[in-house]
Amino acid sequence: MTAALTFAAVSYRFTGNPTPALHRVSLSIDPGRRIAVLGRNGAGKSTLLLLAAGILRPQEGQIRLGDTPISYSRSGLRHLRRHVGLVMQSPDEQLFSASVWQDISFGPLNLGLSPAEARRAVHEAAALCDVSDLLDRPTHALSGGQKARVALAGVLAMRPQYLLVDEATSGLDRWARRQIVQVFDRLAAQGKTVVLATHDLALARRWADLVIVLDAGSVAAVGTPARVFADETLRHLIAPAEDWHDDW
Amino acid sequence: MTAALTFAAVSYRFTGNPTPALHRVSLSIDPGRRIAVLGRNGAGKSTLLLLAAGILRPQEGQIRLGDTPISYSRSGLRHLRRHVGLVMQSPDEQLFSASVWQDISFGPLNLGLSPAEARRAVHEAAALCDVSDLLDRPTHALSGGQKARVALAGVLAMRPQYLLVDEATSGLDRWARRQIVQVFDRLAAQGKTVVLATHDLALARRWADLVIVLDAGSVAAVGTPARVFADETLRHLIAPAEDWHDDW
Amino acid sequence: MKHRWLLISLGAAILIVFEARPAYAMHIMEGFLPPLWALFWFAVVIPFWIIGFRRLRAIVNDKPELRLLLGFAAAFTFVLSALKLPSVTGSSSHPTGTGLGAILFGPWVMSVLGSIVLLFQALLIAHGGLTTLGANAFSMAVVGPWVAWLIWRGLSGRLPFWLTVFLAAALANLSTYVVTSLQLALAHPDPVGGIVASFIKFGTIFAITQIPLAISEGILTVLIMNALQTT
Amino acid sequence: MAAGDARIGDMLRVIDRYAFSNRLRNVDPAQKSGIALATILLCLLLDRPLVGWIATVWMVGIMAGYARIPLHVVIAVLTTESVFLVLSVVGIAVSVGFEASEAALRLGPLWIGFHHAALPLALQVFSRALGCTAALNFLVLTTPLVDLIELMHRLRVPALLVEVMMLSYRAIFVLLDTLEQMVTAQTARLGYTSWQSTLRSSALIGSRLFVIAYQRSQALEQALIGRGFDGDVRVLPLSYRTEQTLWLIGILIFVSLFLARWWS
Repeated sequence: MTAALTFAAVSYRFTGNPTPALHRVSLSIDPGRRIAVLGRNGAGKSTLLLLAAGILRPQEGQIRLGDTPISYSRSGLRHLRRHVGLVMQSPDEQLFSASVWQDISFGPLNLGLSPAEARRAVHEAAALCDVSDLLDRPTHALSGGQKARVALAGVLAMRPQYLLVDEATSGLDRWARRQIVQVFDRLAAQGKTVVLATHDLALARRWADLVIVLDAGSVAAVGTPARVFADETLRHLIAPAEDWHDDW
Repeated sequence: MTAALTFAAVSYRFTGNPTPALHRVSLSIDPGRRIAVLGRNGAGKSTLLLLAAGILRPQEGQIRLGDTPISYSRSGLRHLRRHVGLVMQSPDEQLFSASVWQDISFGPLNLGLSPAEARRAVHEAAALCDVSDLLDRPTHALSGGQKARVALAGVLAMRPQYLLVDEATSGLDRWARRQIVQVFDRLAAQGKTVVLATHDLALARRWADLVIVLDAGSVAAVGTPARVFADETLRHLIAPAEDWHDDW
Repeated sequence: MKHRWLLISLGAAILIVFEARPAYAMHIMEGFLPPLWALFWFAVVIPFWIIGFRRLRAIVNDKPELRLLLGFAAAFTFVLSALKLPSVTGSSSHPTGTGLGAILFGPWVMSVLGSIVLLFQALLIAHGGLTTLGANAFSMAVVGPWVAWLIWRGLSGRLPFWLTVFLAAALANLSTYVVTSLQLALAHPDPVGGIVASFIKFGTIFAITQIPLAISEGILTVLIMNALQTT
Repeated sequence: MAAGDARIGDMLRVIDRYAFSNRLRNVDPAQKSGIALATILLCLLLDRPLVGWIATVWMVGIMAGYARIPLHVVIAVLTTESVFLVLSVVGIAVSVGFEASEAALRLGPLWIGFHHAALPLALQVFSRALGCTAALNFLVLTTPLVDLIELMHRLRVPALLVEVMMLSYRAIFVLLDTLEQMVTAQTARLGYTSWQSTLRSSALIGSRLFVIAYQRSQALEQALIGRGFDGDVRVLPLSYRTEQTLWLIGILIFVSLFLARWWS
């Protein structure tokens, strides 16, 4: 069973910035949800994900996995990373190995899996992300959509319960976007929690079952897409008024 | 007066690729239009723009500006660049100077303008792209949307009649996207031609007055957005069927 | 006896701080060299800069667009020093990149690019200095790269690829630190033992952490070159 | 700003931010480098502890009081450097020899200890270097590198060098962003958890970054060709103002340094 990932009054300010990126954020990410995090650039979406993944450490407040606060010791982080996986924005900056196989196996090997187990984890993740036929290709020869799916597989090979994804679909064409969404659907069907920080409002509206709206480092709303998109005040935090007729 | 930019049976194949990126493409880009180029990744959108901007040279066929074929001599290209400007996908791959002011001044000086004229061109382009207040800011401290507008200003400072833009809005939030679209609107109001290669179907549908659909290196259709988006065969070339209900 | 304890605790303190020292331990700081020595090292390094610059200009005259690549090569060398380099002792530091740079770009180009990087380190993060630029450039942009290049050229084909790369990078790192120690010893001879004692002194202060780091940088460079070969 | 983590990026960005936003940002870089270099040279040539200390006080004063850089930033940068400086100076203070000095410790055949002549020397080098470093900090914290590159252009540094520097200053930030993204991605996948995995993680980034640097330079070339690039990088000069008060302060600094030399 999986435990919830809870933020209790978490604040974070980047060095040299006068204003905090996140300010006293409290929320609970429950297992098995499809969550979209919305808000304009600088609202704190990426910071939220980096904190949840234990990459940044809250300067105030606490983040808990289940009932236990995250421990930032080496073994504590190791424990956290088995549960929470993070995929970042630009796939080009996440694929650091020469071949797809090598890249996906990076995480499992660091987990200390035996070569046989790591091999199984790689194949499983590759199948999940539709990249099984790319395993012996060099990473630089992939298309944008393929790179995005390989980056996803690299994180999924560690079998996290929570998958946090920053801007999964930006810069992709509609088909590549579709394939990524299919991977998220498969994960949701397995009971995993997927958290997407995104500008893709159509995705948030039709795919998510819970929307978190951030505004200037604070949580402005948590609710179903239907409720959030119907609320005029919240719509101001999601898109400029001129775009509203776009009906995402 | 501006002349049309005409492709006559133009083909281009990248070295090492078995299939041509563009195959016998004929079309005419008339002055004063708002054009969106659609099609999945690999359909040939970027190649079309690179050819139109004289960066690639057709292996077959001919590209004409008005009645005269593009000359690929130094002076011929200089002439072309006064008329056709190209903005590429990632601003980080276009901005070469840490000073916004210096970066925008590069194009006008290459055209052979005097320092005083170049100075005027920089201020004019900066005003057009809403970056006048960023001129003495360092490039690396800008947000994604600001970088995109500076990259646009760097090309517009050369005062082209045709502006070709590859994926202008990808990776930007809704507000940054809005600001870019406003720049395009201003250009259109000045009678300039804007050609956008894009995956942003809402933009193509509501902003463009002409849509060009590419498919595997060939022109599948040229028509008004209303006609193209209503045609079921063409819709297959624009987005996967599952996305059609998204009503971009 | 009191003194003895004082010295032992002082020694321990030095070790602890040096284990956690910044990346640029081998940079001589601004103001640390007397004017004559600062001038002397500029005089030593200027011929290398002139020849290196002429080579560079010849390359660029041939292909003008290569200046973009050179800009990125210098930036790559700068950014390389932000990589983590674990030391055998458990702490971590950063690689110098002189060996890798010499293998990738050649020693003449590195004498210019490496000096630009040193100038940038002084002007962007106040590491090193302007009057000490000559001395720092001699150890890090000339001696280190040349040692790496000579080993790389001299032993290629005679030793296994990995061993050649390892020796080139590790010895480039070590030779840089030997030269830095020498530069410090010449500028500040020991009042009792003179230059030799001073050299031993500066040498041992650095050696304790530098040898493990040189080994680490050697291994890192082998891994990078292996990865580059498969790309 | 301890060692270990990739703090180089943080330090670079903090210093760069103040360089672009302090009150002397638009002052001619020639004026600021003139004062910084003259102070460095005077510290070196006059070579007295008091000169170094006075220079330090002046520089901290004009950084915080005149350029309006927060005092804690000025002090933090200088403190990091002085810790490092103390360590280098220990090398001068401690002497090694085959004979015992006043306070010495035996290590095999060698004696390690303090010599009475070494301590004042160490103090002298420390204060001299501190004054010089503070003057360098003044230049670095008040003047962005774009301005210094522009100054080099005015001083007739070969165009090729100026262009390569201009391009690489920009490229440093592009590559550093990429590097930090990669480090984060690797950390999220349990990189850097042991000696081996740290080496492996760094090596993967090192090689990938080299390829990316090459690709980026090619992409940039294509974009610049579209803007008329033919080999030369032409840009408009930046404009600056001259600050009369700064000249006055400069004169006061030099006079006080000379006076300090005669007093001590």
